[in-house]
Parts: sequence; C-alpha cells; structure tokens
Amino acid sequence: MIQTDSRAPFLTLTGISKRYGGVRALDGVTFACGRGSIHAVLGENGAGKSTLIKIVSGVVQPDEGVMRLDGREVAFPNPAAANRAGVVCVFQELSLMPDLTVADNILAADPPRRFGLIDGRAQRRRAEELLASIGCADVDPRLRVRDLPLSRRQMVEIAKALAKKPRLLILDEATSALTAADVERVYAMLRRLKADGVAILYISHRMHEIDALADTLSVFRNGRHIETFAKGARSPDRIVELMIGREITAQYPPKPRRSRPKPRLEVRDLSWGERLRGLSFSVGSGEIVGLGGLDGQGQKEVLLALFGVLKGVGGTVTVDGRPHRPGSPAEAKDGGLALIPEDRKTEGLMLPMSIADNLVAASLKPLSKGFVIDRAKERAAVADAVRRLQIKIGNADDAVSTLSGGNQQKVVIAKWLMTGPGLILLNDPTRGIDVGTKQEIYRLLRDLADGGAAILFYSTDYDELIGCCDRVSVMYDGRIVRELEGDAITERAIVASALNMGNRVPHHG
Amino acid sequence: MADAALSTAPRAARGGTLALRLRQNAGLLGAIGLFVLFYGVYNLYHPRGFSQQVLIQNANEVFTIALVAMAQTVPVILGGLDLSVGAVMTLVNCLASHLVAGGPGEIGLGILACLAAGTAFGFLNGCVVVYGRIQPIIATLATGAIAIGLALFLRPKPGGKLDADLSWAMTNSLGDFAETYGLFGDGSGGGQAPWFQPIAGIPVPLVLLVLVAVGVWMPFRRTLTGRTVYAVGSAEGAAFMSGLPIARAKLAAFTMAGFFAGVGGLFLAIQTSTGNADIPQAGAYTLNSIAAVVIGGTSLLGGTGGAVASVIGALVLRAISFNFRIFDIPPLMQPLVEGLVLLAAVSLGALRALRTRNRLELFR
Amino acid sequence: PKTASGPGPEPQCFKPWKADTKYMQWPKKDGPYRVAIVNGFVGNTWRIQMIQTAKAYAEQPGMKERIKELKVVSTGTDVAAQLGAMEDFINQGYDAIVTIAVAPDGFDRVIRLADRNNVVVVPFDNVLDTDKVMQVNEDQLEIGRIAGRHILKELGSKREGKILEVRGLPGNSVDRDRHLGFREVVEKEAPKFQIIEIVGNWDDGTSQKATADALAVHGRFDAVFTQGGSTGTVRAMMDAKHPFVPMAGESENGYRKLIAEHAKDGLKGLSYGQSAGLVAISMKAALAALEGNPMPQLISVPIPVEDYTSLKAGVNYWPDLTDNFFTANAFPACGVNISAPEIMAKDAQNVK
Amino acid sequence: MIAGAPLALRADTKPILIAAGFVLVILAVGTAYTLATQGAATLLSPAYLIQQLQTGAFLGLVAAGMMLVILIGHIDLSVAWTLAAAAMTATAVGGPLALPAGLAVGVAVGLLNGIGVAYLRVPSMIFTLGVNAVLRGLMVAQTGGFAPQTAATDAMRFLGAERIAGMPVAVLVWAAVSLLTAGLLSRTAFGKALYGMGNSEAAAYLSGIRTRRVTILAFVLCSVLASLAGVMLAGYSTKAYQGMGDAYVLPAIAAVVIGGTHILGGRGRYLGTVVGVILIVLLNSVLSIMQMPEAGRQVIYGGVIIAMLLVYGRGAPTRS
Ligand SMILES: Nc1ncnc2c1ncn2[C@@H]1O[C@H](COP(=O)(O)OP(=O)(O)OP(=O)(O)O)[C@@H](O)[C@H]1O
Ligand SMILES: Nc1ncnc2c1ncn2[C@@H]1O[C@H](COP(=O)(O)OP(=O)(O)OP(=O)(O)O)[C@@H](O)[C@H]1O
Ligand SMILES: [Mg+2]
Ligand SMILES: [Mg+2]
Repeated sequence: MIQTDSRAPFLTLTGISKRYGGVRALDGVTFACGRGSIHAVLGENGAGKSTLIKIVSGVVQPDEGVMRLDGREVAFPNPAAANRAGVVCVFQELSLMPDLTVADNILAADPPRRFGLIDGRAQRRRAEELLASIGCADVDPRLRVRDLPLSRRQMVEIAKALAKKPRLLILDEATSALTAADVERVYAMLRRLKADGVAILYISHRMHEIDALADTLSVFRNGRHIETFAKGARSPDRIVELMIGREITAQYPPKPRRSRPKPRLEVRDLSWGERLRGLSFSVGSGEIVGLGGLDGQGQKEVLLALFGVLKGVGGTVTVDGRPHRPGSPAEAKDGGLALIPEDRKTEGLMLPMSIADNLVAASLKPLSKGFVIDRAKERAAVADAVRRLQIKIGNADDAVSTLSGGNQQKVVIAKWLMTGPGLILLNDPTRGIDVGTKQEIYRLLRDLADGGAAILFYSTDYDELIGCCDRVSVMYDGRIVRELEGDAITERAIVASALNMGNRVPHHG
Repeated sequence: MADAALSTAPRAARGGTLALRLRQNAGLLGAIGLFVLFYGVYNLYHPRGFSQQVLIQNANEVFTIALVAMAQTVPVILGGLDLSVGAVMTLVNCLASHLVAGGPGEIGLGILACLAAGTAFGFLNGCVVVYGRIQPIIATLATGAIAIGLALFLRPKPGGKLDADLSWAMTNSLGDFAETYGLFGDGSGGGQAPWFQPIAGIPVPLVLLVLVAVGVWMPFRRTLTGRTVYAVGSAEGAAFMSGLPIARAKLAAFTMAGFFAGVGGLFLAIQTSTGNADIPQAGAYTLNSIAAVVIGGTSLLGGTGGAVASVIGALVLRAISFNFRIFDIPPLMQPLVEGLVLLAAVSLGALRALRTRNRLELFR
Repeated sequence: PKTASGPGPEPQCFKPWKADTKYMQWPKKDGPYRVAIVNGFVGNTWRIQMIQTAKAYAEQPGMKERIKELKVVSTGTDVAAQLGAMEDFINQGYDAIVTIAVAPDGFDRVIRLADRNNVVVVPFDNVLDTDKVMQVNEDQLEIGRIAGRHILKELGSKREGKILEVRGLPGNSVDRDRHLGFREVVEKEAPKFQIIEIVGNWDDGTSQKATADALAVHGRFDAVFTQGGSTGTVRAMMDAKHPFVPMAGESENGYRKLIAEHAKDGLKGLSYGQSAGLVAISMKAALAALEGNPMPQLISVPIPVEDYTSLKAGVNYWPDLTDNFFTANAFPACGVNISAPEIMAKDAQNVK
Repeated sequence: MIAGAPLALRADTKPILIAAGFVLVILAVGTAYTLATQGAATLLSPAYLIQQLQTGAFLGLVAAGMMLVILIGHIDLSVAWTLAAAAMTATAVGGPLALPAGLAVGVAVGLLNGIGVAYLRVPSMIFTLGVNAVLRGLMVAQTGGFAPQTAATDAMRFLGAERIAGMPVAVLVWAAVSLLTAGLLSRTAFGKALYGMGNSEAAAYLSGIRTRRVTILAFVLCSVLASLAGVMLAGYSTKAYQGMGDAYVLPAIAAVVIGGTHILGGRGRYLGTVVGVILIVLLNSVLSIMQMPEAGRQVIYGGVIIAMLLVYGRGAPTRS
C-alpha cells in the first residue's frame, strides 16, 4: 500500500529483509521515495530505520530483496559505491575522522587534486564554501575535528554530505545534537536541495522538525513498513500510535505544584578556566532542573565538574550541606551522584561487552561479597533493570552493541539507577530516542524526583526543557544568564536568553 | 538570510596558519628541541665538533635507524604497529649481501631487487592484516619471525661481499661519491665542477634520507591513499562510512613500511658490505623504531604524526648515545644512564597529560 | 700499517697464530696514549667481567703511565652504532681502539679510516674475517678439538652411543668453529657416535631447558659437550637423575664447582676458558704496536684448560663465590695477573 | 557473566578449543618423528610431559601477568628484566628474606610502570621499554659494582626445582596462580574492571571505576608474577644471572594471543592463556627434538601464530 507521490519514485525497495542473528531488523520492506521530496522515516527505537538506510547506503547488505535507483537495479557493496551512485548519508553515528582537519573531512573521499596529489589550498577553499552554504562559516577548516564541539561536528558532517553532490540525501538523526539556530540553517539548506530535485530521507525523533520539514511520512514498526502518507494526512496522535502500536496520551508527566524544596545540591561561583565563569545555582530534592542554552556554553562542563572529571575547578559545591569536591567519578559516585554522559557510544558503554556487564559496571562493589561478585545478586539486578526500563533485549549476554540506539541509552540510564543515586546529572539523555521511549524516560525522571532524587538535566531540545523541568537555568558563555521557573519557562524565553539578547526574539529562516 | 552575511564575514577570530601548525605539532617541536640539545652538546664537546667528518660519521650511523623509524611510522599512523620492521630490514640486508655485487648493471638490478623484496614483504604483511583480518601488532610479530627465518636461510652466518666502491661512495660525502664514480668532473677526476663545490661536503646518507622523505613520503602523504591511512588511524569506522579506500590504505601502509625498512637494510648492507641475520639486532631496531616514533611526537593510537617526525625521533635516540663517547660516564653505569634518559624522553609527552584539565581528553 | 717481519716483542705472550702469520708495524707514536674500548652487547657476566678487567688493567703499574685516557662504551647489538662509535673515536683522535665486533664482517670502512689516521684497531674475542687488522683470540677450532679429544679419552674404549652437543649462539663464528673442531675429532676417531645437537645460546637457562628436553626424549647420553651455559647443562642432568658422564664445557665457576664435587661420581669434566682477560692482552698489544713494535697480525692466546684432575679450590675455581663468573682470567705469560675474584667478587664476602 | 545458553559455544571458547587441538597436532607430529627415528613414543611418556609442564610453569606465570595487562589494552615489555632483577635481588639478599625481596622488586617495578602508564599516560609499550632499559642498567651496574651472591636459596630451590609426589612444585605454583587468576578475572570487580577498561576506558572511568588504581594493580600483578617466575627460575637453575628473562617476553605475549585474548584488550579467557603456554612450550620442544635449524624454527614459529589467528582470529571486519 505504497502511496507514491505524483513524481516517479527515485528509490524503490522491494521485499528487503535483514537479520542480525535472531533479530529481524527488517522484514520484507517495500518502500519508495521520490525526487524533490523530503521524506520522513518514523519509528520507535529499533524499528529498523537505521538498518534501512544502512542498506540503501551500502554499509550493510540485505539478506533478500531488490533495490532500484532511478529504475535501475543496484546493489552497493560499500558506502563508496553508494556515493558514486549519488546516494549519500549523514549517519546517526558520526562518520568524521577526529584527527583530520575539517577540510580533510569534508572532502575526504574526493579531494581536489593536482598532478594526483591533494591540493590543500583548493580543498580549503571548497570546504569554506560548503560550510558557508549551511551557515557554518565560523568553523575554521584547518582545525582538527577533535577540537570542535559536537554540534559543530554535526554541521561539518552535513557539509561533508553536500560535498558529494547527492541525488539521494539521507539524514539519520543528523540534527540530534544541533541547536535551534543550526537546525534552521539546515532546514533552509534542505529546502534548497529539495527545490533542486534531490530526494531526501529524513529520520528524526523530534516531531516538530518533521512537522516543519517533511512532505511525506513513512512509519516503520518492528522491522516492517507500516504506512506511507502525505504530511497532514494523519493526526500527530495517530502517527504516534502507528509508530508504537499504542496511544500516547500525554507526552510529559504533570509537574507537581509546590513550594521550592530545600536544596540538595548548592553550587556557588563554580568556575573552570575560560569555560565556566562563576555560576551559582541549586537543585532541590524532588526537583528537575534544566540547563538550557545554545550548545557549548558550558553546560557539559558544569556536569563534568560536578562529577569529578575536571581538574582545577573553583568555587564551592555542597551536597546535602556537606562540601562536595570529587576527584574522580568514583568519588562522585560514592557521594551519591550519577552522570548520564553525552556520548553513549564512547563514554557510556563498553560496546563489545554484554548488556549485563554494562548494566552492573557502576555497581560492582554493592554486588560483591568481599572480593567476589555474587552471581545471584548480579542476575537479579540485571533482570530488575531490564524490567524497570523496559529495555528491549534478546539475551542479557549479547553484546550491548547489538541494541538499537534508544535501548543502548536505556542501558546507560539503568546502569546508574542501579546505584541508587540521590543526585542525577543528565547530558542530553534523549538524544536519538523515540517518542515512546522519551515519554518513558520523562516519566522515570519524574518518578525519581518524586522519590527524592535531585535531577540536573541538560538538553538541546527546548520542548523537553519546557515539558519536563521545574526550573530551567539558561547558560551563555560559561554563565547562567537567566533562571526560569514555572510558567515562565517558554520557548520564547529560553531562546531569548540563550542568545543572550534580553527580550529580543530572533527571527528564524 | 543570515547565511550570506555570515559566509562573507571576515574570519577575524582565526589565528595565523603558523601558530595553528605549531600548536598542532607540539610533540614534534619537543623532539626537535631534544635533538638540538643532545646533538649540540655532543658537537660542542667533540674535539672535531661541527666538522664534515663528524657529520658523515653521524649520518652513516643514523641512516638505517632513521629509515626503520620511518617504516614504523606508517603503520602507527594507521593505528597499528609493525613489529617486523627490524626483521624486514635484516632480510633485505642479507639479500643485498648476495645481490649487490658485480658490474654496474648487476649492482643496479640487485638494488632494485632488494627494494622490491622489502616492498613485497611489506605488501604481504598488509595482505595478512587486510585479508587475514589479524591485528597488525600480532600479525607482524609472526611475519617478523618468518622474515628472520628467511634471512637466516640466506645468511646462516654473517658474510657476503658488496661492491667496495659503492660502499665507500655511499658512506662518505657527495664529493667522495662524485670522485669514486668520476661524476661532475673536469676530466681529471670527479667532483671538481664549480657548481658542485658548495654541496660537495654533504654526506651521501643525508642526501638519501632527504630524497626518500621528500620523494616518497611527502607525496604519499598527499595522495588519497595516504590521507586514508591517517583517516583509518583516526577512526576506521568513520573512514569506511566516508567511502575511503580502507583496504588499499592498509596495504599501502605496510607496503611503505616494507619499502622504508628495505631501504634501511640495503644501506646497512652497503655500509658494512655484508649481510648479517642477527636476531637481537633486528629486535633492537624494531624496538628503537617504536621509541623513535614516540619521541617524534606521533601518537601510538594513530591518526596523527609523520615520518619526518620519526626521523627526528631516531636522531634524538642516536644523539643520546653519541654523548657517551664524549663524556666520562663509568662504562657499567652507561646502560643505566641511557635507560633513564630514554625513559625521560618518552615521558615528555606526559606533560600534556599532566596539563590536561578535562580528564576525558586523556582517553583516546 | 706496513707489513713487517717478526719476531715481535714478548713472543711468549704475542704468539703468532701460525708459523706464517704475517707481522704488522705502525709508525711509532709517543705515549701516553688514548685508548677506547668499543664493546657491543652488555648484559651478561662475561662482558661485565671484561669491562672490569680492562679498567683494572689500565690502572696497573706499567700500564697506568702509558695510558692517558681509557674510554669504554657499549653500543649494543647494533652494528651501525658500533661502527659509528669506532669512527667517532678515530675522529676524536684516539690512538687505539680495542673492540669485540658484533659481526665478523663489515668493518672495512672503519679499518680504512683507522689506517689513514694511524689508529690501531684490535678486535678480540669475536674477531673479524680479515687480515687487515691485528687481532687477539683463542683458537676456537682448537677448543672444539680439545673438547672432542677429552671426551673420547674419558670414554675409554667406548666408541658407540650418543653424545649431546649443546651449541652456542646460532650464526656466530665462535659457535661454528668450536662445533667444527669438535666434529672433526669425533667424526674421525669415533664415527659411530650419534651426536644430538641442541641450541643453548651459551646461556645457562636455555642450555638447561634444551638439555632437559633432550634428556626427556633421548633418555641417556654417553658424553656431553656444552659450549657454554655449562652449569645449566649439568643442572638439567642432575634434575633428570641422569648419571654423570664425561663432559667438556666452559670455564664458569659454577661448572667447575660441580666438576670438583662430582668428579668422583663420574662427572669427568674438562673446562676451557674463553677468557675475559683477552681484553687486557689486546690492550697490551695495542700499546706495543703504538710503540712501533712489529706485531703478529693474528695473536693466539693460549687456551686456559683445566680438567677434573687439575681443579684446585682458590686457584682455578672458588667454591664460596658465585657461579656466574668466568674463572680463567689471568695470563701470567703476558703479565696479566688480574684474577677473576679480584674483579668479580671483590666484596662477595661482605654480601651474605 | 550471566548464564547464557549453555549449549551454544561462547565466542571466546573457540580459540581455546582450536589451540588445544593444535597442541595435539604438535604432539602427534613429534611422536611420529620420534617413532621414526628412535622407535619410541617418548613424547607421550609422563616424564616428558611433566618436564614440559615444568618448563612451561615459568612462562605460564609470566603469561598470566601479561594477560592482565593486555586485557586493559596495555602491554608490559619490562618483564624480561623484571624477572632477572627479581631473581638477582633475591639471590643477593639471600636467606629467608630472599623470596620477599624478589617479590618486592616486582611490586616496585609494577608501581613504576603503573604510575607511568596511568598517571603520566605514556603508552605502555614505550614506557615499559624504558623501564626495561633502566632495570638492565641497574643490574649491569650491580653485577659490576657489588658482585653479589647469585646462588638460589633452599626455598627458591624448593619452588623451582623440587617435586611433590612426582609433580614439580613449580607446576603446582602455576596451577594455584592459574586458579586465582581465573577467579580474579571472572568473579571479582577487579576482573570486570579489567575487561571494561579494555573495551572503553572512558566509559569505565565514567562508570566510577577507579581506572588508575586498576591499571596500577594490573601492572603490579604482572610484575609480581614475573618476579615470582624469576625467583623460581633462579631456583630451577640454582642461580640468578643476567639475561635470564630475555626468552620470556615475546613467547608470553604470543601465548596470551594464541589463547584467544585480543591483543588490544577487553576480550579473552584465562584458560586460553594456559593452553597457549603449553602450545608454545611444546612447539619449542618438538622443534628442538627435530633438530630444526634456527631459520626453520623462526619460520615455523611465525607460521603457526598466523595460522592459528587465521583460523579463529578472523573476526568481522573492524568498523569502529
Ligand atoms: N549490528 C547489529 N547486530 C545485531 N543486531 C542489530 C545490529 N544492528 C541493528 N540491530 C538490531 O536491528 C534492529 C533495528 O535496529 P536499527 O538500528 O535499525 O533501529 P532504529 O530504528 O534505527 O532505532 P533508533 O531509533 O534507536 O536508532 C534492532 O532490534 C537492533 O537491535
Ligand atoms: N584514568 C584516569 N585518568 C586521569 N585521572 C584519573 C583517572 N582515574 C582517576 N583519576 C584522577 O586521579 C585521582 C585519584 O583517582 P582515583 O580515586 O581513581 O584513584 P585513587 O588511587 O583512589 O587515588 P586516591 O588514593 O588519591 O584516592 C583523582 O584526581 C581522579 O580524578
Ligand atoms: Mg537508528
Ligand atoms: Mg549535546
């Protein structure tokens, strides 16, 4: 029941299936997408979206099925082959080489050459042009990607895709770390491409992005293509229902109305080099406090400083009235803190290890009797964690890398909940997570807060801050420029303070 | 739209290229500093310091280890280690002791065959790593043993006789080279051409070293394959996703390693005019090559650095021991002093770790 | 140097290798001299003992006045570094360079430079395959032959069975020569013996392991020739409860202690010495050459040999001292009278 | 690990089985050779096999320590001179303090290595190389300057050379250390931390694992095991001497890898290391029995490692 749009489809898939061991990632998918269209692909975590586009872009090969591009049957043995055919993908997992410069990355596969050798100058010029075209001219192409913040890296990633002159451009949660301003620029770029007749597949868990951008939507569930329809043909509630197979009533749990609790975490004059310039704030027991602002204003550093990762932190921090100066995450953990880190792949998980091993990694001591780990206790704890967060797993002994992004994130959260933390720091915990799971996580956070935990929550998603937080502190250039509370937490207020422009609201687009 | 304004905005915030380059190559600068220190002191206290003889002698002594260090660098940038470089050097050394003799034609063919052999062995290493999918460090531990075994077959005991003229010409100054082969002469001998005089005093090995670096390494670095070597060392998955030719880069990296090691072995054969399948010596070259790479500021994790930096690293290593010939250190204390200086030199990189204020940056 | 005719000074010490060994003569230089010793590998007892001997010898009266400066460097197993060090000392204007070559070949360039600068180069122990320099060594072929003869003598009329030969470092010319000498004698006089060859690297641990292996497989040997690591070889036999048999081996103190202790049980051992004292003779020869004397190109140092009948505690072995040093160190004929305990165990009594 | 499907072959078990199979192949080849040349299957005799275990015990101890370090993604190239320095110190001290003194050397070296790697963050490959050079320098200076006693004490003799009920004490020590190591790796927080750090040090650190302490402990254990091997080896040879450890570094690494431990860390089972040690010891012995010249030995040695890894090391192409 494919509803092709008026134009002939550029990409068609017929009966595509892919298995990973026992898991059916894709099950007889038939799907098409046309030129000059922005086609959103929706589905909960693990629905098979990434697998689908990995097949289209040559990263993995399907077990069965036929793929046609422009009417001709194609099979891509590797991404290079797909690129040559004009199929270019911005992956959910970044595909940048951190030690190479921005210019090297952007033109990695096909740099300008003279006499067979790479022409550094021409390459830099070309990179500057491409960056400028997505409004990212502030990035110096000679810098190493390693030295860029995550949001800039995603922009570089997009520039890199553009450099390949795509006919079919795929973005797999490519905007998950971008701030609103960047997202606007990307939208503009995508609309230009659309006008030029490029086919665009767009995967995102942020409904408002899809709303703003897509013309066609396809929903996947459990490895199956459920339905494709034009934007506006289905109500948002209906779409969510298609995605997760049930109805979602309220995205955010209600916030309790009550007076401000006694602070559990008190921060005075927190400073760290140039990045943190004397912040003060507090988080009370039972409170969820959001950190907002443009990416890279020091929010991440606040969390790391509190968690004992940074050296040379100034200011005073107290937790429950006692001074808190952890020299390491281990000490922070002993003080009842937990941190859900920014990048789950490198900082949150030990990917090749089993789900169980990852879940217990922060609780080895309480699970041990003397020196020896108590297996029964360990097993019980793992089972409990899987149940509590409804992590979709086959076997707890499987490598955690086999889970979908959302489920991986749940493993990270579950790992820390197992330690029974009193103060939870979260760095963009819902990045790349589907609506259903997001809702579960919000629910969970609220429950934890109600259970007495204090929660400090950094997010790049304004909706989330508004829907979830009791208070929001907006950061700019290492300072807290504004603290919003209750009904004052609005998108307008957040954006205004994020750009540190008083009450002027910027015009997007 | 704001974009247009942004893209044409002056890039005022950007530092100069030089400052950026320096910042991105701090390790190399440290190595150069160390070299200037050790080599400067040596020359200052040497009775004939800063003379041509001393330079020639030093150049001869340095050449092979410098090339083996270059050889090591390429796989290291790729994110692997080549534990066979010393063995390949030794293998080519033994092969050369059979092939590089006779008439000029035979010698030329012999030299080509030696270089081809080193390159081919490197290529085989690459095949084992790429198609066998074995970790480089352990694959080359094994192929290194095989190379030594082959070297021992070729030279069960040290010996052979290389062309004596070649040996003399290659291990002296350009002037001696010209004289030996009657080049650039005015008829009565060689090397008297006026244009030639300013460069006549330069040691041949130094010229060769520069030729290899500029003629082979620098261009390679600027090919797509060369860049892919860096990309793979930086993030193999990302390189694959980017559509870079990974297998080709890996093959090329090990092939380059084999080639450089081969040049080193060939020179050692020419220098000593014999071949010697000395196992401890092969091991020492391999380990020293790793030390040289690290001292040169190349990260063993891959993705950064360069072969020229490793040459500097090798120079530092050698310059340390030069000083033992000048200063009176009790002979049985020398190994200890050498060990301590080596430990200190490789620990220089630790300054970065101690300065890092975000501990997460330490993990990579 | 120019070719000269003999005889040279102190012929009992600087004994020409063969009757037709040529003589070399350098232009006379005025002392005192600067002497450099370029050692290769350092990291076994023999080399350390050698370095200690060199230092002690240079301090002895009769030497002290003639040596202005003695510099010792160890360059490791790297031939390029050794060549570089030698050339460096030539450049620095040293008068003589005494060396243990890391390879028997490859020194042409250095020799050429040394000759240009009238520097006397004296390789010893691991000598060079060239007749262009003056060299000092013991006759390794002869050592092999002595070992062979001793074993055959001790076996009496027995001319059939198995002999274990524990070889040294593969590829080394000393290993090769000793092996050839040994085979020459045994194969000629008792061709029916089956010789089992294993590699011991002249190292106690390797010899012990390899011997233990060979014993486990072959059961019994009638005699053993172990080039070095001799103590390890005997220990392996004792561990395996192998009966003592006639043996030939190096001059390690430990080996001699075992011979002295177990000769009556059948360990009819012979112990020859590749002496660390060779360095002293080489230094002495270098000075003699610098003083303008004609010198034999190849100097044969007498092989210090003892067997179970001639061992004397405190004279040619030391029961109370460590196993590791090499007992043969003094060469009275050359006026080299530094005994091994003086060098290696000067305060062993204090260390308990 | 949590109980998985008991029947399914765990991925890390396959290398062990293959290595064990190869051990049998080596024995078969060696036996064929002795049958042909001597008409007896000496390799299958208990005396020979026990002798191999005795030889393997020293390598086994070194390899056990090496494995701990390899698991966290490091390597210890200083074991050669740690082993020798411990043995030389033990014999120089002598008397009842010999053993503790030897092990103390191990602790000291391990701490130094650990601090260099964990705090200074110098790559272990190169830091331990430097430490190895320093240790060699110290031992050269000590042999030349102090001429210490080198005879093993009775206690060292007991551990290294004697037998209880026909079984060498060294083998019993190896067995005990093996049991402890296996338990440590599979059943303790330290063991889990080793695997975790080997897979992602950053994630382990952010999980509140005291990564520096774990690193230091791993290096200390490695050096202590090397020094234990040194002390026992001195007992076996009745004395300590320079260079006694040289033959243990690369074989130890090879044994660990042949046993299925990933050279970059994070994966591997201890049992594999034991099998790897036995394989290497037997291979050396059989080649020695066959009087294989050094050239052939080297080629076979390299060939075997490659062949083994080709059979089971061919994992999925790395994409991360
Ligand atoms: N390499 C793999 N090995 C095993 N299973 C895998 C692998 N990659 C994906 N899967 C499984 O395939 C299914 C689909 O995963 P996929 O990554 O395509 O989901 P997704 O829709 O992109 O989810 P998300 O929104 O979380 O990114 C999941 O159940 C996942 O666990
Ligand atoms: N892997 C690491 N890299 C960098 N710094 C670290 C690392 N692990 C810990 N640290 C820092 O080292 C110090 C001590 O950390 P940790 O508690 O892990 O070790 P420790 O042995 O317990 O030290 P201490 O004895 O001081 O408590 C702290 O400052 C911590 O932040
Ligand atoms: Mg996905
Ligand atoms: Mg972010």
